[in-house]
Amino acid sequence: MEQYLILFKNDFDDFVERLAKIQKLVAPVKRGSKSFAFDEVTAAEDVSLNYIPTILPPKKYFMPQNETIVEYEKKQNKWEAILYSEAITLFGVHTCDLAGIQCLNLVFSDRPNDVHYIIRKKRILIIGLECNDYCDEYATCGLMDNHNANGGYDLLMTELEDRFVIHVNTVDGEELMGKLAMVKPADAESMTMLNKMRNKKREVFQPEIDIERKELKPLFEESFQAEVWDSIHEKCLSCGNCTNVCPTCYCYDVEDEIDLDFNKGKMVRKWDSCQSRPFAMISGGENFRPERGGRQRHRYMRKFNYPFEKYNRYFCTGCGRCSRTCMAKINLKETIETLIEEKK
Amino acid sequence: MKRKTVAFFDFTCCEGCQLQVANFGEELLDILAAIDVVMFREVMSEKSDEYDVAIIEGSITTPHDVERIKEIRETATTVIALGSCASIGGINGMKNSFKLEDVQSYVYGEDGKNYFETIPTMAVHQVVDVDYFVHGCPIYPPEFVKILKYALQGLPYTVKDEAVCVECKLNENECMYEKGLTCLGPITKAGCNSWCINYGNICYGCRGMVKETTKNASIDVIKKYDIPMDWIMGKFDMYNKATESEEKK
Amino acid sequence: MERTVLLKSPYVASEGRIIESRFLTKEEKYFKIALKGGKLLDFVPGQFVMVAIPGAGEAPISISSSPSQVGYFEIVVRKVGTFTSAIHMLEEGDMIGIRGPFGSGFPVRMLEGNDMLFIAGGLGIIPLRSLINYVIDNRRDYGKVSILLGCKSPENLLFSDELDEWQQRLDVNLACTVDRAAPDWDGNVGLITSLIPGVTLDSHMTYAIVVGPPVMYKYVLTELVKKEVPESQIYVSFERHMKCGVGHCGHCQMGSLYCCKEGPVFNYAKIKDNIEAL
Amino acid sequence: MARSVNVDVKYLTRVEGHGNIVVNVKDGIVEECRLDIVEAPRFFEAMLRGRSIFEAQHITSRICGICACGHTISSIAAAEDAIGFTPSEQTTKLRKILLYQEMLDSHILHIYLLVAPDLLGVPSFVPLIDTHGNVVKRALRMKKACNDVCAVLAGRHIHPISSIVGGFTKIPGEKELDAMLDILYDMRPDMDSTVELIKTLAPAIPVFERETEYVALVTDDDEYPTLEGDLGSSDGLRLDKSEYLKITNEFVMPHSSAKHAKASRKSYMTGALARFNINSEKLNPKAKAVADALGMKPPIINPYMNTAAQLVECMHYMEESIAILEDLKANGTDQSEAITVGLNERNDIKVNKGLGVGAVEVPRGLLFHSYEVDETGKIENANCIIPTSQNVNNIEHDMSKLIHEILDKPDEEITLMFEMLVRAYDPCISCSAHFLDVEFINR
Ligand SMILES: Cc1cc2nc3c(=O)[nH]c(=O)nc-3n(C[C@H](O)[C@H](O)[C@H](O)COP(=O)(O)OP(=O)(O)OC[C@H]3O[C@@H](n4cnc5c(N)ncnc54)[C@H](O)[C@@H]3O)c2cc1C
Ligand code: SF4
Ligand code: SF4
Ligand code: SF4
Repeated sequence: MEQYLILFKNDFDDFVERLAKIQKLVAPVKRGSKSFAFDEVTAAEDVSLNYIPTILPPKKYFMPQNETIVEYEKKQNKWEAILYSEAITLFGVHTCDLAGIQCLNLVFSDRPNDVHYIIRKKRILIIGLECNDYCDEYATCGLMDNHNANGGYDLLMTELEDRFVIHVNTVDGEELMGKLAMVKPADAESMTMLNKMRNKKREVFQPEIDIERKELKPLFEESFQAEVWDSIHEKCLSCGNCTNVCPTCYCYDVEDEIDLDFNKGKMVRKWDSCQSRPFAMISGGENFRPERGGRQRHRYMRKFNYPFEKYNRYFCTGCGRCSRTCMAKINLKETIETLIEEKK
Repeated sequence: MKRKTVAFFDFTCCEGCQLQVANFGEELLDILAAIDVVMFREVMSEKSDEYDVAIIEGSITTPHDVERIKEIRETATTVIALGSCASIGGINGMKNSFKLEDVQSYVYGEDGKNYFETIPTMAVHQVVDVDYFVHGCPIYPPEFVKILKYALQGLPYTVKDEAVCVECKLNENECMYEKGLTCLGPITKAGCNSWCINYGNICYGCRGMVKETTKNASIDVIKKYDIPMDWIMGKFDMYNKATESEEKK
Repeated sequence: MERTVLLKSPYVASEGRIIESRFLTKEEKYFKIALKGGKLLDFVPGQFVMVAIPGAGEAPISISSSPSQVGYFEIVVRKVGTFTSAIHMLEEGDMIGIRGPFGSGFPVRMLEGNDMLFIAGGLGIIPLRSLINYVIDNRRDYGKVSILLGCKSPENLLFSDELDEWQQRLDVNLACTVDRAAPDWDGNVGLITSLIPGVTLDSHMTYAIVVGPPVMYKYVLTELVKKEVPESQIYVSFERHMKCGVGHCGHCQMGSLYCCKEGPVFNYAKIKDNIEAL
Repeated sequence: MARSVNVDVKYLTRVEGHGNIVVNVKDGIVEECRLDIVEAPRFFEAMLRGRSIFEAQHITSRICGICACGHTISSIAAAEDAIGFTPSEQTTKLRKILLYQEMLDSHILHIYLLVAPDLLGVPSFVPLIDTHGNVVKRALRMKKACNDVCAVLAGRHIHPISSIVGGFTKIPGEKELDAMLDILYDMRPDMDSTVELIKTLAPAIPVFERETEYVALVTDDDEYPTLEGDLGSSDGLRLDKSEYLKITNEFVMPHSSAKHAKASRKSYMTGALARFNINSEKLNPKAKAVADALGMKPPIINPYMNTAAQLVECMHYMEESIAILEDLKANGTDQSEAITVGLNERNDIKVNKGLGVGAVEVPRGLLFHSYEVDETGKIENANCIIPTSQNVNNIEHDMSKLIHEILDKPDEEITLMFEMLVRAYDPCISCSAHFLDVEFINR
């Protein structure tokens, strides 16, 4: 049965403290002068409720940057697939990042499914945090329809004046709220406030680019030869920041790490970037994406074209991280706008 | 596996990279169990003219260095360039931006050049073949151990051709460009785990540049800042002057 | 952090033992491998395995033997880097990890009853050999069999004994060419494309299977189209950078296709419009 | 007895950098007695010209891996003096910790890995792994501890990352302070064992005396001076640091890529023994206790005792680091002081034209850096004078006296005595291969 709860802001400190006692609690915290990151917290004062997308998306908890997947013993010729995981409550996930996690779920459930990912995911409880307004000018969540949550959470909190309304989406979420023993069912007043806020959101969030969402796929499909890739080629530094910060980029490398005794060792999965030069290089020396422009095109295709073919879903959540992080100022919005221009 | 005999040699450098090795703490004993160190002048008096693996620290800056490195190459089956000075010329390469007589007389007076021979700074591979490169000023200990393991197994190892930014992002540092500062992370080879940025400083490019030349794009980015152009160029040259011509190839 | 052993992970390797090994050329080494406990590697020609060596990593390697050989399978590896150097140091009795088989193989059933034209350039013969031997082992199920082989120079020719055997069979046509001639070479000199015009074929009945280095495809495919072989009757097999073998790591992507999963064998008609494929 | 001796030690081992000892005695007459510095010259001062003053620290740290923090701090002191910047109190405290840890680290390395093998009669610490496993492990552990403190504070000991002109790019918070304190508390028992060990080895320290001048920083307060102070000597000299050239009086000797120095006499000594001789009453009480236990009273004129003075200092720097850290912990650190300057793109630091000098005590003695910058912060002239280059001259005078006292000993023993003498100074030869422009002195 659908269930809404309320938490008054006065109780928020207590709420966070209790959450932290149950299991490891992870929430957005301030990092540097203008940036944020998901990190372990124990008290409400550590948490930044008002934050723009974190440097890395929460994917780092689902597929860690460095993840041991196999341990071996050479002399015994023993290979074991290993998972190191822990129970985590992930607090304060924006709606775009909820969508990002949903994309990863699709990929790693694709056969043969990646049990490492799937089991780890099961141990993470997700508490979403609804965005009432834009983070900044880089976001395109309106266009991608991710300013509202479309599932993907156990609990979703919406901040309203003096309180939070909490939507309980799963039994796990319900259980957690039970354990806290401090939230009450939402009253009619709270629900009215929630609806009012959602109505207002409808005005605030509009497609940031003048294109219909369903037109994005054909736009990119036909853009292989577009000139915009050439101008991006000139600007791009190939640093790989855009892919590492993207909530839906999941490419990885697997490295072998043997101990100094040359017997025990492990295979470690590490994030990799299609923007790095050797990414698509093969043994004869051929590089299938030697040009930075081509590599950027590939990145865009993997957001707006290929996954749509495969999963009927765009893999851009509109979080704006790629544009925010790019020191060469390659901007997703501008790229799409230029493509629209070019097509005319 | 038979333990390989290993000798350390230093050329023109600060000896910090050898010291990084000496600084491993008790882990040094694990390393010493895997190899047989026959020469390590900084901490040992033993000497040997026979060794399988020669670990070379420092750049080649005198005619005598050239002779010595050639002899070492002939004896060793494996040569490892340790640290920026050896692997890319490093800090010593800044000298190459000046006329040799000028630096000699500036430091040692007009007669300087008569006492102290010097030639343009070279990385080790610019004189003899090098099998493994351990970049960094100083070397990043985990990377050294990693490469050593490949060397001891007799397997080739290529430093991944990607930028320090990659590691910097994975460590979730706030970007220097976000703070209004310039940083050489985007064009510098990764492998140090973005050491400097993790500690709040910028990347100085000590590991050499990634293969793909994006220096121009990078100058475009940096030009927006209010700093003299020759300082921008100086940034690139601090470590990479000696090997800059290779980058053009 | 809790440590869990995952039995069903796609990353667990089976134990393989090298039961025979030898250098075919200076750069290529051959290995015959048996899985522990006589386990069967259930594969079709064109598939590949991920081979693991502790300390050196993992690499995708084509299965070169025919599935009609039982009790073992064969691979041939060229030394190009870390993993490939490590495997070159291994010998009879050494153990390696094997994952797979992975990828789509050649549609052997569908090919039955048709004429076969095999075209292999360079290392392309390694995976193709699996299918050729399969076809020869089941010779009566197939029509005419022609094999065109090309490589850099005579020293690079792989499986020369086997080539001789094929050559001597009446029911197989074999033609060979090298890019650079040695003085004692009495065969063809020239690119592999130069052999195609000389082949007589019934284009409706013929399935062409092309495997070779990336540069080769464009030219060979043009020649085949000239010979009026229908695009849907041409199969190709590609090499791409691969790390997982199971369609997740992203390295082998060509357009929207994952070479390791949807490939490495592709029907030409289906991928000819994929800009990143050819 | 007229005898001939020919000592020719090529590439003296267990010292930093390349040096050769040449002693040539013919029929009882000393013809040659030299320490040659054969390290390739590196020309740092020349390379600094034209660069931003904000790069000076990063570059000059690379003069020497073993004294990287010392160079860093002296370079920063000179740069800040030149551009007219005054560091905060917190910054000064943090810099002291860095400096103390480097002294400690370097002394430990010297005592255990470089000198102890001589006292135990083995060629290096490697054979000691089997015979004195615990001692070697302790040495490595203590060294690592110092490194770890530097790593927490500044990212690493060799070429520290976060210590820059203007302050620190990262300020230790409570967690980091605790981490450093824990490491140092854990080090205390190891330090006590070290003192015990040296007490047993002390009788093996050669007895040889020669009077000379000792030079170190001096102050009027009661802190053992390292980071700030005037230049003082046992002959009564006292000068402001800006007058450092009057003390160093460098001159070029053709046999060495190091320049030589002399103050009031033919030569002087700087380093742990000099500091002890001049400032011993300012030592931490625990360090004084170590000196007492070794029976050390200033002035000590046996250069071999430099190693003992280093041990006394080890205790001092460890305890003083702990004291500063405890103080920072009690009062909390100000994170807002963290500053990243880069090339001063944001003009965070105001730059004035000027000439600045940094005079800092580092493991081997006084280290001078000096820069002249224009109003944009561009380095116009640079100069660095390294302790070893100040000591080389003194070493040679020691050698000349020593040779006469041991002429009747066998060649191997003479060689060993010389090697031990040079090693006692803990010469940092890679440092000493960079010297100033004579022109610049006289200007
Ligand atoms: C489906 C498939 C079948 C293959 N079959 C064979 C075979 O039968 N025999 C054979 O000798 N080789 C085969 N290869 C190529 C082989 O996988 C590579 O040579 C090997 O991975 C290189 O590993 P390395 O560690 O030696 O090289 P590295 O030291 O890692 O690098 C050397 C070069 O190889 C490239 N490379 C690295 N990893 C891969 C990878 N996973 N896939 C492709 N290129 C890579 C690098 O970009 C670089 O150019 C096949 C490749 C694929 C994709
Ligand atoms: S492509 Fe950019 S905006 Fe879209 S999800 Fe990735 S990082 Fe966010
Ligand atoms: S701080 Fe430097 S290394 Fe890090 S992302 Fe920014 S540019 Fe790259
Ligand atoms: S961050 Fe840059 S300067 Fe620092 S260690 Fe890494 S490559 Fe060198």
